[in-house]
Amino acid sequence: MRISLNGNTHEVAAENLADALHALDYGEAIIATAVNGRFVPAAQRRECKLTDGDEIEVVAPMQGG
Amino acid sequence: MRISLNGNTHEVAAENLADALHALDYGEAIIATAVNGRFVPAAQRRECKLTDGDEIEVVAPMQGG
Amino acid sequence: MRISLNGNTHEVAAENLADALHALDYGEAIIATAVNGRFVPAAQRRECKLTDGDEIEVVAPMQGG
Amino acid sequence: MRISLNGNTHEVAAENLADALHALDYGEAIIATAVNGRFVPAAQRRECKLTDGDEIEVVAPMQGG
Amino acid sequence: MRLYDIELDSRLLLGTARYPSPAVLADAIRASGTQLVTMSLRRESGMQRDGQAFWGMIRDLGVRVLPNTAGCHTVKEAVTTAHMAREVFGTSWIKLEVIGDADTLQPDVFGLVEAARLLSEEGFEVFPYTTEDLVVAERLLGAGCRVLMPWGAPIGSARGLNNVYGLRALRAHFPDVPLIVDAGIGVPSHAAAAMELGYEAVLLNTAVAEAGDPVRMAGAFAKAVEAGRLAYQAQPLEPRDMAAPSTPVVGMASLG
Amino acid sequence: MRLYDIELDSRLLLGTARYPSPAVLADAIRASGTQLVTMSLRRESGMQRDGQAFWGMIRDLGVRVLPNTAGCHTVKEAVTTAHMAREVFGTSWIKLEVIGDADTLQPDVFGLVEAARLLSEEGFEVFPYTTEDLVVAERLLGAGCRVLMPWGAPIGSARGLNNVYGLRALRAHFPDVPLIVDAGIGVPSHAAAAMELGYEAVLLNTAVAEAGDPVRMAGAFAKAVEAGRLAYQAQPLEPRDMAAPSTPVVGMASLG
Amino acid sequence: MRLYDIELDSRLLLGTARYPSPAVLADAIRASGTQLVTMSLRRESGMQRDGQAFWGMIRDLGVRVLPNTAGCHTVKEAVTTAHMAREVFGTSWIKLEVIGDADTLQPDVFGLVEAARLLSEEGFEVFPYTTEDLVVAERLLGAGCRVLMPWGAPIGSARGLNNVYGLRALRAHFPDVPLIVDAGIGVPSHAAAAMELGYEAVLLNTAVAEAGDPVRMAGAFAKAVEAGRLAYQAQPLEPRDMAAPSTPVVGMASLG
Amino acid sequence: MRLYDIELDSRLLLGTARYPSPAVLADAIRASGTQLVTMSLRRESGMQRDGQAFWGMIRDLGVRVLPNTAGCHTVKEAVTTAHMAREVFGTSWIKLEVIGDADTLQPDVFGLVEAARLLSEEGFEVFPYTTEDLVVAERLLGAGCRVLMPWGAPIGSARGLNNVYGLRALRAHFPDVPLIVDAGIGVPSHAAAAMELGYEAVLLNTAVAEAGDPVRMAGAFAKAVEAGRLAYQAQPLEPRDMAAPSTPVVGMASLG
Repeated sequence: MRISLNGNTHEVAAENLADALHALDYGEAIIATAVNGRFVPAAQRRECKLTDGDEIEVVAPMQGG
Repeated sequence: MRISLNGNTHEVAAENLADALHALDYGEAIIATAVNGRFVPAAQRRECKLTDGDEIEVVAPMQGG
Repeated sequence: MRISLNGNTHEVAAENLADALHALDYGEAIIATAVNGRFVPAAQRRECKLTDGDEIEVVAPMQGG
Repeated sequence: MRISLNGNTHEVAAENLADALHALDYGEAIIATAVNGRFVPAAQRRECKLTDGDEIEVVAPMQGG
Repeated sequence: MRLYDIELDSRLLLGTARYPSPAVLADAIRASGTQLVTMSLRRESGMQRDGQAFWGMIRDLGVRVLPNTAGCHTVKEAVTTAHMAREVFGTSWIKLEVIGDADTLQPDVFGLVEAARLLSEEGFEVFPYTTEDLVVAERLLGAGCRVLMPWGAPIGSARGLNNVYGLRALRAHFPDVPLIVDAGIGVPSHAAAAMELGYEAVLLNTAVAEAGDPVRMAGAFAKAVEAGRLAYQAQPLEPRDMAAPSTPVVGMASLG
Repeated sequence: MRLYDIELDSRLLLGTARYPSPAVLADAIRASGTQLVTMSLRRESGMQRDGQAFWGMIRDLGVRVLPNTAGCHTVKEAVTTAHMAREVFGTSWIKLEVIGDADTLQPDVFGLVEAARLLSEEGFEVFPYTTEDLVVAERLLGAGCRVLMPWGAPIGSARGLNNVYGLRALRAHFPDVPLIVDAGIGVPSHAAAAMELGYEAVLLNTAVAEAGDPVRMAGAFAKAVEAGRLAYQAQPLEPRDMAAPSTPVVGMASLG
Repeated sequence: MRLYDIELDSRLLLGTARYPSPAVLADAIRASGTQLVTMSLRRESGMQRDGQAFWGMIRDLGVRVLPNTAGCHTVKEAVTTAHMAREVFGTSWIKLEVIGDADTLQPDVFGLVEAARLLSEEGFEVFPYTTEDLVVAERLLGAGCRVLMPWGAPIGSARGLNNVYGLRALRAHFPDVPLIVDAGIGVPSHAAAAMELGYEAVLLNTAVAEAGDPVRMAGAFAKAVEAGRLAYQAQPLEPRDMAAPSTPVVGMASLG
Repeated sequence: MRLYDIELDSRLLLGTARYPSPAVLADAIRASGTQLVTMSLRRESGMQRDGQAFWGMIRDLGVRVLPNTAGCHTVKEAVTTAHMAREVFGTSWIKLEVIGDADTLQPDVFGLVEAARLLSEEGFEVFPYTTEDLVVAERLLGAGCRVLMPWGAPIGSARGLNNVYGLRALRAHFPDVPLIVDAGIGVPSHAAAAMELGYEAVLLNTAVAEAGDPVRMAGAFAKAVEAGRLAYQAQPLEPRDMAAPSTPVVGMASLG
């Protein structure tokens, strides 16, 4: 299955968001996620099934004004 | 029937707006009218039936910035 | 002899500035003096002879901006 | 005799300012003159004897703010 | 200057309120050279008919009229007033005011955009009294406006241009939209400054009407608006920090 | 406007330097309506005679000339230049500049007062280019000057009025002395603002000469100066903090 | 100062972007004495994890965090970003930016009010980045905001307070709402001036981060904000046109 | 900061007049952290001896004193007063005021330069209260002054810096001379702005003494002066016309 993560295309075997994040090395990182422009809380990442072409955003704290 | 015209109460016999304006001395004056907050075009004044308690506004050109 | 001190007229017996200041209660006060618009240093007050009509100014530290 | 006129050195035979100006082509031009930093009115140019090394300034109306 | 397909020569728009007398108003209008004056609608008594006389006087002056919705605080009031104005004045032009605050008489930009949309859809040609806010301006254009009238300062305050930076940004952002500074102008130098920013016109009232000599002041503003426009066209110097001699340095006599 | 017993209609004084061409200068002078232009004296070559041609052109325009002492840094230079100017231009009027700093081209007020006294004693009618300093102004009047020309900003800077407070104080202090803002004006709104302060006239050069279109800009300044003068006479409104409706509140229809 | 029931001693809010290095940022935060810093959310790579390190550093400084929605141009983007921020930062505070124009980075006041309402309803405590518009402010309060953050000037412009009049009117209109000037501050005197107007706090970033010496500049702003606050409390003199001697006139010696 | 070979830590100089009470003055001096206060000489009565008590109080505060010649309108008055001050206060420092106009209390720059020369020759260390005039400054330095104190605005007016351009030019022209803004400061942001221009110090009186709470205001000014100095050292951003995002644009999530 091909998904987009932060604008880059990845081929992943994972069926849900939690597994995909694991596969893509996020481990225990402090991040927030959205799929196709909708926020997915951490507690719901496992239930969040992925389908081909999904666009995932993974963000973390950064400099800001 | 009691109506209010420009904030003053009047007792009028007229059944429509056109007659009421005539009764209240507007004659051929260049004015615009509203009844109960809705604009009544000149051409519709005769069809505009009045009922007790109606609030009529009659305005004319005046100083403005 | 009549002198003026800070704009007020005084009748003094003193013949020099030092004696006049003493007579007018300045004692050991920290002051500076001028006679007829000219500065008279403290050390010269005794030599400074007074004549009738002299105008003495006696000043001290005060509020200033 | 060598004189300076407006900063340039000239060899002139003229003995007074009027003759020098004539020799240097000023003809009837509307000008004002100074010699060694002093104004020489037109009426006095002939009386104004030149000596070697004199510095002459010749000016005319020009753009100004 | 072209406003909604009407060509006007004069870039000074004048309000008709607060003059010492109708005669002074008429003279001030003439002295200003304006071709467009603002008017309002107010209650008319069948007996007194003040408005009839006033309207007759203005019509005789031969100027075009821009009716306003002054004093309206809601979309409904403003829209109803606009309809009444269209009938009475015989024009689809409307100076749209939706006032949001009684102290500053500033526009309610939310109500303004909504009323502008409603009126544009009904065929009005809307002159919105707005702020210098770029995003509001964008919405007004989207709502159908083809002229914008940002304030210089609160109505009647005579403070001039409170936010020159904002007005300049608005001009830069909408190079092709006619922009008119409306309200807050106090003296001719304010009007000239607005025109030097590249604004198409200036609308004012109190600065003329309440001057000691309104007629003379009308003439003063007429000249100032022309001066500012000409200067804009003539490409002024940029200010600089250092001095530069106007008189040439070369050729200076040595008189030291 | 009366300057040293000469009545002038135009309140705009114009410099003659830095124009793209003599023809543009001539057109700008005409467009400005000025009756008084400034000129300098510079070295003339017997062969080239640039000054002769230029002087002929200016004379043909029929304007009065105010010669300057631009570039002079000492009393001696300025006084000698004034004498030369009186002879060449046939006028006892002199715009007296004694420059004290090369960066800002600001007046040397010490040299200025001294030169003004010397020249006044010799019958000159001195127009001193000065600062807004009240005490200097007093000394210049004591030295015989009957006109004062404080700067708005450094020459050629186009910054306008750097110290409005100081210029206003000067006007208040000398209600009967003709005051002319000289130097620093960039755009017509600056000139109008100076006139609104009650100044008698404005003298400028670079703002016209180096505009993209000098002739148009000359016309712009002419109008701005008139506008500012009329406004001063017409007694403008004082600025206020609160808004005040121009359109009357009374008689507003109830449409809510 | 109380913001959404949290008491803060420092009235200086600081952004965390554009510093030469994390170490300089940390020192600047300490020097500023701030208790509240702004941060953003940006894409994180599973490999590089820049954000993890940065977040760890900020947490170690012991300051409260105000996440922003910088760069969001739509309500949807801003609301989604706010949700992500709440989870990551563990706070319901959100600095709400809905940008309406790319040149001035000014708020889209329409989107702002809508997003503020949605977020307030979901329990967020919203700090809206807004303009000085009173009517917009009223709507934001109606939408649930209990703090307002009007701009001083465009973000990063260092221009200070573009519209002092508007900011003063906002303060007068909402005497009980915490008001924070956010954006456009360039130097400490700007910050002090904002505080002298009675604003509760100042939020800045670029003026510190891009100064030649950010740590020193952070200390400078800390003092300026305190100075302005103290001055507001201490009731300053009103400016006046005339001078008044400070040193007493009475008792002056007669030495003439 | 080094003034005539004396090193001072505090860059705030404070006047001692117009306070509600001596106790408030003493507290304000302490709160300000000043190390240098101005005082005058006034007529002393042998009976009342007001000056003795006041002088004792000031001495107990351990601050250095800068006597002034306030109120003097002639060179003679100023010089005589300086001599009396040197004897009484035991210092050769003198704040030299030669007032030229009763309305603005502005310096008489002619008398000032003359008095400065006389006093410098007699060994005084002169702090001249002057204008922002560059040429006058040059003369004062030539007369022996090694510190200059230009006004910000008329004494007691609380207007701040009337001519920022002029003050900036003075700083640029004399990079190595200690410059102190004296007079006209109203609020701490004015003082910070003066320091941001690179001035060494600020001298004020009325803004503290006549504030509602002078002691708090003294503390406010202390911080503002430090803030402005630090900012000057830290090299602030230049203002710019366009906005620049503080939060990075790169890495923004795509949530549209």
